[in-house]
Amino acid sequence: MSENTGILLETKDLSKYFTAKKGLLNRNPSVVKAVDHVSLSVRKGETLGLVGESGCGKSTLGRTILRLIPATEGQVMYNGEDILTYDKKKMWEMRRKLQIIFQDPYSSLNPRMTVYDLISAPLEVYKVGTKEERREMVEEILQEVGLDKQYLNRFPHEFSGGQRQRIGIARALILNPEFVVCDEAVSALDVSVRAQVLNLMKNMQQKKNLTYLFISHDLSVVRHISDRIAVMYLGSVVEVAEKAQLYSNPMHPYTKALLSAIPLPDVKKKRQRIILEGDVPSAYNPPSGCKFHTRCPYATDRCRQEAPVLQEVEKGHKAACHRALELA
Amino acid sequence: EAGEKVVTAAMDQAWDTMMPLNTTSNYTRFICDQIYDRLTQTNADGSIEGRLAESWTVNDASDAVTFKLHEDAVWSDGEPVTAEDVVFSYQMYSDPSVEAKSRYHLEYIAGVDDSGAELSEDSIEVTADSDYEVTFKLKEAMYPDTFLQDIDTVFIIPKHVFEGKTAEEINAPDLWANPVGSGPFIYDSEINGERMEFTKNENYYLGTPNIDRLIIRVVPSANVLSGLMNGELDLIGFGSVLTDDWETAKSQDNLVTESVPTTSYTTLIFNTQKEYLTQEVRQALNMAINRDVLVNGLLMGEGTPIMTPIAPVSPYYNDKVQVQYDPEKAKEMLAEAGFPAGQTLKFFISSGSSITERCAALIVQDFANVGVNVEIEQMDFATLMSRMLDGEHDLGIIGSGGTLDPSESREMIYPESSCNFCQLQDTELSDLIDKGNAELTFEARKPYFDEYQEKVVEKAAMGYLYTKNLLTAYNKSMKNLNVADFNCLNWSSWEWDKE
Amino acid sequence: MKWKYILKRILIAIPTFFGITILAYFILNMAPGSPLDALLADPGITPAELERKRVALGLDQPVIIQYFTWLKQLLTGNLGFSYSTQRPVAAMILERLPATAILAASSIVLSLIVSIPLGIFAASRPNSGRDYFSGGLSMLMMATPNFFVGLVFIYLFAIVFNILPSGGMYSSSGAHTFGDLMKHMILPCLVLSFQQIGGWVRHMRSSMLEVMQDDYIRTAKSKGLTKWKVIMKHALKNALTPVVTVVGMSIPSIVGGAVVTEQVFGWPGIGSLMVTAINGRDYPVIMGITVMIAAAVLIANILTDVAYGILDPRISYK
Amino acid sequence: MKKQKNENVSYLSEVLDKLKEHKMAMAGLVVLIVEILMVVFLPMILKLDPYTSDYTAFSAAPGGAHILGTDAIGRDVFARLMYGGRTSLLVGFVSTLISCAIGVPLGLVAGYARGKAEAVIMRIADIFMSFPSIVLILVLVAVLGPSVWSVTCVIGVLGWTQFARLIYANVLSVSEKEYVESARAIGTSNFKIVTKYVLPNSFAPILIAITFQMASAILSESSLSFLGMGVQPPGASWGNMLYDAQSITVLSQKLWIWLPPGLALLITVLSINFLGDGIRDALDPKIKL
Amino acid sequence: MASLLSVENLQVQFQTKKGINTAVDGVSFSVEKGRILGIVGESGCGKSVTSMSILQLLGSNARISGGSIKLDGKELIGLPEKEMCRIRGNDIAMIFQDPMTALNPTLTIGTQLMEPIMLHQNCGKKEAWTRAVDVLKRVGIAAPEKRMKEYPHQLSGGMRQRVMIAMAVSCEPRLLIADEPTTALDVTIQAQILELMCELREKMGTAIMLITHDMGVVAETADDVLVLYAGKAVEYGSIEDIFERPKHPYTQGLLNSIPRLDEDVELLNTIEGTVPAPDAMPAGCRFAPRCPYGKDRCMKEKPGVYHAGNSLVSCFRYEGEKE
Ligand SMILES: Nc1ncnc2c1ncn2[C@@H]1O[C@H](COP(=O)(O)OP(=O)(O)OP(=O)(O)O)[C@@H](O)[C@H]1O
Ligand SMILES: Nc1ncnc2c1ncn2[C@@H]1O[C@H](COP(=O)(O)OP(=O)(O)OP(=O)(O)O)[C@@H](O)[C@H]1O
Ligand SMILES: [Mg+2]
Ligand SMILES: [Mg+2]
Repeated sequence: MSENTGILLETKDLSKYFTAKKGLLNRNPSVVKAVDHVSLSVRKGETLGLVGESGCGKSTLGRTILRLIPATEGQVMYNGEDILTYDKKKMWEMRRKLQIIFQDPYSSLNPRMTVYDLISAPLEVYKVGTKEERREMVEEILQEVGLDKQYLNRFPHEFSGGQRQRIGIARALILNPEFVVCDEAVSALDVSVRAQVLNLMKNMQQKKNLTYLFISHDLSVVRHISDRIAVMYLGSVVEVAEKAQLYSNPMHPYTKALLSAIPLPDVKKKRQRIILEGDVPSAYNPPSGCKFHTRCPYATDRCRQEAPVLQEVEKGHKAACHRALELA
Repeated sequence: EAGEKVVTAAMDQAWDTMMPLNTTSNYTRFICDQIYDRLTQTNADGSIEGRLAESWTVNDASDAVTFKLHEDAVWSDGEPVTAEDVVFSYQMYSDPSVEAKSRYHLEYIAGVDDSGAELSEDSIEVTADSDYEVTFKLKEAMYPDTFLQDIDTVFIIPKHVFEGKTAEEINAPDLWANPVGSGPFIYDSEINGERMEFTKNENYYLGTPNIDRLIIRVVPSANVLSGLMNGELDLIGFGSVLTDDWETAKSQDNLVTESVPTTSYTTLIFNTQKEYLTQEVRQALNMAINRDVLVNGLLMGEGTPIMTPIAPVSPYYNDKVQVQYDPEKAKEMLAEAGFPAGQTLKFFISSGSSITERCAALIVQDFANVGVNVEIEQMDFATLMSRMLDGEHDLGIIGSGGTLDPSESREMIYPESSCNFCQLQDTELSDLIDKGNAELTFEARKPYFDEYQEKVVEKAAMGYLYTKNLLTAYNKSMKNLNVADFNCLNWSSWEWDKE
Repeated sequence: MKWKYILKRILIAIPTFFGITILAYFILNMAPGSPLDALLADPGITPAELERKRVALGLDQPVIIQYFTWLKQLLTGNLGFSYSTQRPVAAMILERLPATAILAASSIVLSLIVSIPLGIFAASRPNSGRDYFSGGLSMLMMATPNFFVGLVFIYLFAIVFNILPSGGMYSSSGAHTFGDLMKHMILPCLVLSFQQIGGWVRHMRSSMLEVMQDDYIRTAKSKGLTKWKVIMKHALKNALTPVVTVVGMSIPSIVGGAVVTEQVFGWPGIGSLMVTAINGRDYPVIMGITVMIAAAVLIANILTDVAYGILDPRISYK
Repeated sequence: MKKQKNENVSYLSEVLDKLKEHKMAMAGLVVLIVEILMVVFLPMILKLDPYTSDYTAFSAAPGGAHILGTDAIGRDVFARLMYGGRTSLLVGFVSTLISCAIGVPLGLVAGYARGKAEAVIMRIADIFMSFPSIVLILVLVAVLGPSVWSVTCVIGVLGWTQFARLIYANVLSVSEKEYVESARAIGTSNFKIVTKYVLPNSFAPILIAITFQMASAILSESSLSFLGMGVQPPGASWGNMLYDAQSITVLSQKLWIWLPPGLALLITVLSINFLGDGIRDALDPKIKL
Repeated sequence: MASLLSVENLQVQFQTKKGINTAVDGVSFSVEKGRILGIVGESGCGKSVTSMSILQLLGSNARISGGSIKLDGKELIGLPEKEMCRIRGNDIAMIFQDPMTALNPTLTIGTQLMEPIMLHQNCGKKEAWTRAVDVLKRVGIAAPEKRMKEYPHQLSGGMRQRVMIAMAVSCEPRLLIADEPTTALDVTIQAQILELMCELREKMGTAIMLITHDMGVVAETADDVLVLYAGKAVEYGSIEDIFERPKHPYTQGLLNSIPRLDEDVELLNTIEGTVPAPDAMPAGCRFAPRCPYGKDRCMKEKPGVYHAGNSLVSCFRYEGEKE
């Protein structure tokens, strides 16, 4: 394996299928291809944004990468090694480097644990330091995420959403991980608080040299925080590009529609919107060929039959569309 | 059908079957007694009277009895009842392939084994002398009353209905479901577990019943008095008013109450095989029981303390046997006998009867007074018997219906018996009974039984406690009831009347 | 879709059913008494006779063999013969079944008729007088033992007021009319319903309160429906779904309650047969009843699921 | 910021605070505590004797030497009431404990481990639940022989299903929660996840179930006594004291024999139920402070 | 000319165990015929309470403790329940945030849709059916007859929200209150729904009260905007005024803290602190603890409402002409 320049994590044809067992009578179980042959790479120190509509498989991808759920097939290369092949022990050690920040600041913290317990739990799992040292570390990180240490003995329900999210961040970062999946980490927050948390995350990234996989359905937030952005639709990545490229020159019709659908907090700029017809198809019963063809204004017969692959359209800009070049 | 005379009799438990001899339940026997007939019936005073048999003679050797049947007896389908029916009934009952749990009632008849089963096909020696005469040959000369009392629950069934049926068909309940009988009443309908209804047999040879319809209902004993009080029930057919309710029953204007002394007795069982329950210890414990308190406390005085299984109503009662109660002496005797201090006695009682529970509680207290610890263990009846037969107990309480014939108690005191709960290994007591039974007249028998009663007290294999009166009540409108005989499975229901 | 679903439920119920028979059979055989012990009640019975019976009843075989013999019979639709009456167990049960069925069914109906409106009534104004009234009432009903209520009712209604019979199924005089039966059933039915009413009122109330918090209730209100219309048309059906489950799960305890109630009122149903059979160690009858109750409960469970499906269209869809 | 005042408010103490405001629940708790104190200490202090008959006073009305009168064979009703309370409360407590001890681990395993364990455990629970428990109890008590302990054990053992199901359902939903996943993400062991994350968060509803199970166990014991399978004589329980009220005479004229145990039973079960209600309300997140 | 709906000094209180909490305190605004009023504010600022109090759908622990709500000059507060029922769904209709839960899962779409029609239009089942099908068509649902017989769970989220809208407009209400109608939806679906609402307004002339926390949504659809903070109206003005010339420090902060699609910033502007809890409201201006311009006076005194340009602002910085 060659050390690809600066690539920290790479998924190769990673898939995760959920089978809903239908029981005794129904022999052929229905399958949701929540993540379908996704190949992505994340460079060290960058933030890869992952956007897409609800149910397109963003969270599943994040969890599969971290081995919180088993992958169906594919590889997750971390520093050139496939962590999906690690045994239990090795994976346990690996987890120190891989962390996740969850969406819901209300359900991601155990309501029966104090702030101190919550933040020090990872330290205890990995038996880091003495009791005093741990306390020091907790107090330090608490300060870093902007919480007062007087809160150490309180319970999560005594905090506001933004504060809770700070606790979640502290918990994820206390082991000094290298790679952090942020699964809709700011979606549940109020606008005014969201900005605080986003700033905090950016600061921490710089300070600790973190690599983020930033999952969100909010394109403006993703744009703000990411270096590169991947767009998902029904389990597949349809477009990956540098931030600037993607926003100024989207290649995939879905990305185009998505971008134009975002309401802007600006009264002067009136844009021509592309309004997609219909709903996102059911994941249990995805369309043949290009999964987007049912809503795509440019769909051709080829799109209906043949699934496009993600390929480089211009430098550093990949798209999965038969007509990408043609429409650009 | 207005103006019908309907009588409702209550029983506190349900009958189990409609096959007359395949039961051990007296409730079933009452049912059968309405539908079928038996040769004789026994009254409360010990006298035996004919039913289907108009009369009977015992031969001089006292080993054969000849019955003369009522010639106007007819089956409910119109066929006459003849000696052939009697012979057929006994032959059928003695056939071991026919289910008959109470077959042992045939045991005295020649040609059957001890369990009452025939030795070979129709070997039972019951023969028809004529259309209306039938002779029973007995195994040996015996006191005829014993035999007559024993067969008084053997019901005669119609030969023309059962003849030619296989044992399998006979064992199935279908054949018995719509019975053809010769009894005072004719089966009408049944709600299983709740009631059976009968209509009168117009042709009953002892006289057409006075009432038109007889209903036997199963009523939990706690509800019997309620039913009597509000007129749903006319009489208690079998069972008793709860002791607790006796005063209330007596004070009801619409009820007649009678407290009838009976042969039934309750006894404390000692496990004679336990080394610490020696004869002296048993005597001492027997003496520690305050039977007067038992009778007054449990039975509200409606009973009699006893020391033997033979109740004062029995002609064999030995009035020289005194009720003993002397805790001081008992204490001394215990000390003398070296009863181990700290030995706790296991006392088995059956569940489901508050009288038994209270009785046990009082006995525990009596024993505690003489320094003996007792621990009660309660179980259902089937378990109780099985565990006592295995000898797991120290003490136990058993009740028995008793009979006028004193040999009834023999079943509990001889080694091979299936009811030898006191685990007796010697035959001293049963030998006395056997000797008495071998005599052919009352006068000759009596001395043996007198001695038996004295020996019972001395041996103290059991501590007989009390006989309890039958507390019965019936509606004032009922006439011609002889409730005293009810306890002998004997209603004479065709004589009943209702105003 | 629906039939497939029901079929599936039935298939799932089958192993449960056999589990119940195994459990029952082996527990029974652990009992120290044997069916023969009941015969000992008659002092005349001889050991030879006992031995003959033992062989005749197959009690000399090991328990496992006995179980499979029994199971084989069961699969041919034969529940065996009662040890004590020699009658086919199926016939005995069938004879008693209507009495228990009508009692249990009317008790369920009564409980529903009382508890659903009472629950709604209480929930319609939480923490008001009416809420405390129905809450207190249901608590009281739950806190009194069945048998005791039965005794008190008999005393009050059969003796003090003398308006209802103290027990049994029919009066002595006259034909066995339906009205007569109803009259005899009032007390047992009432007593049997006590526990259910108590529990169900509370379930209905909390389920109703929960549903009233749901968004679609607000939608219904915003359409201009009046409060009672909202309750009856929108809330009730949704509130009933969890209650249906509770009702379904109460079946075993209703049957259990029937054992006691039947004892108290001399009601000739399965319950009193069961007690007689347990006391007489009449295994085939006990097993027969167990099997029957288990089947009834499993069927009731399936019916519950179906009712659930009817009330909640989301279920049948899946 | 949000709550400057109370420093160490734990979830539990918040629940307790809410519970304290529930008047009926508090009344229930107080009654229960008083009751427990009474049945534990009064017999010792007053040297009560529930077994000895007073031969001079069978079924005596209250007054004189016997404040609550005597029963049919002259035993002091008050003494039996106290001893009976010990039995009834003991049966309630211990059997519930047994149910919990069996049901909670099984439910936990079924809910967390899923797979085969889940199938087996839940099927067995189904089997137990499709069985009228009173019938099972009757047979089992016949097997074990009736005694306080066998009654307690049987009621306890048969009560496991509802705890198992409750825990199971809760564990299923708690396991879906992000904080469980978050624990897994930091490498926490399964055992620790179950004991520190899943169990504490699934346990609340168990508290409610405990109270209701306790009430129903006390009632079950009394029904068993009615069927003659309860506590051994001469031992007393409220159930077997009530059993004496079977005759209409006692029912209508000897109130002192059945009214005290009847009331005691009623009040106890009511108190427990009210307490359960209070706990339910206190735990209900919808009912906010 | 009187506005269609005018709310004045609305005050709503909740009775909680911790005491009385004033969730909405002195909010005034009006909605003109055929216009869209956007109400924005962060979670918990009283948007839903305000809208629910107009229809008086608040729970039993809530009380409208002051102010007036007039529909066409007719006072709604204190109206008997019966008359309120006649207004709900007929004159004023409402759409809720989550179409998953706002439809009754146990009733068919048809039943739920026909309900308000039969109730307010005095027509029979048959007619209600045809009308319901019509409305469904109007909101862009294909095969409406088939959908009428289906249950909510058989529809996708976007379709459900269309059904909600159909239900709301079925009686051609004069005012439509939409409480976060697109928050639960995906952006592409959100675009569809917003488009639909604008279309309906055009066709039917319905006035709309659009409640949202998404500044983008308001900017694209509303004519006027009311900004709420912690139960108080902080700024009220036309869409241009609010977005081009925000006056209140909160509005300014809010607009600045949103990441933008058109410009890159390293760090976002933030409003420090958090929204105060209902039981710990500051004594003076409720925004004072977070306000960059906060003064002692702000902490102690409640600001009034002042004209500033064409907008109304509640901040001492604009204390010129008192309203
Ligand atoms: N445990 C599971 N079992 C079955 N299906 C699942 C499971 N988890 C997710 N799915 C399905 O996989 C698909 C992708 O889900 P996922 O949660 O990854 O989407 P998402 O992009 O994160 O959506 P959202 O924005 O709503 O969080 C969905 O269709 C979902 O229904
Ligand atoms: N039923 C209630 N009981 C007590 N307080 C309530 C109740 N409903 C709302 N509140 C309070 O009223 C305030 C305003 O709530 P409201 O629901 O109007 O907020 P919102 O602006 O709609 O927020 P969101 O964006 O989260 O919907 C909140 O602080 C809340 O605490
Ligand atoms: Mg997600
Ligand atoms: Mg809201």
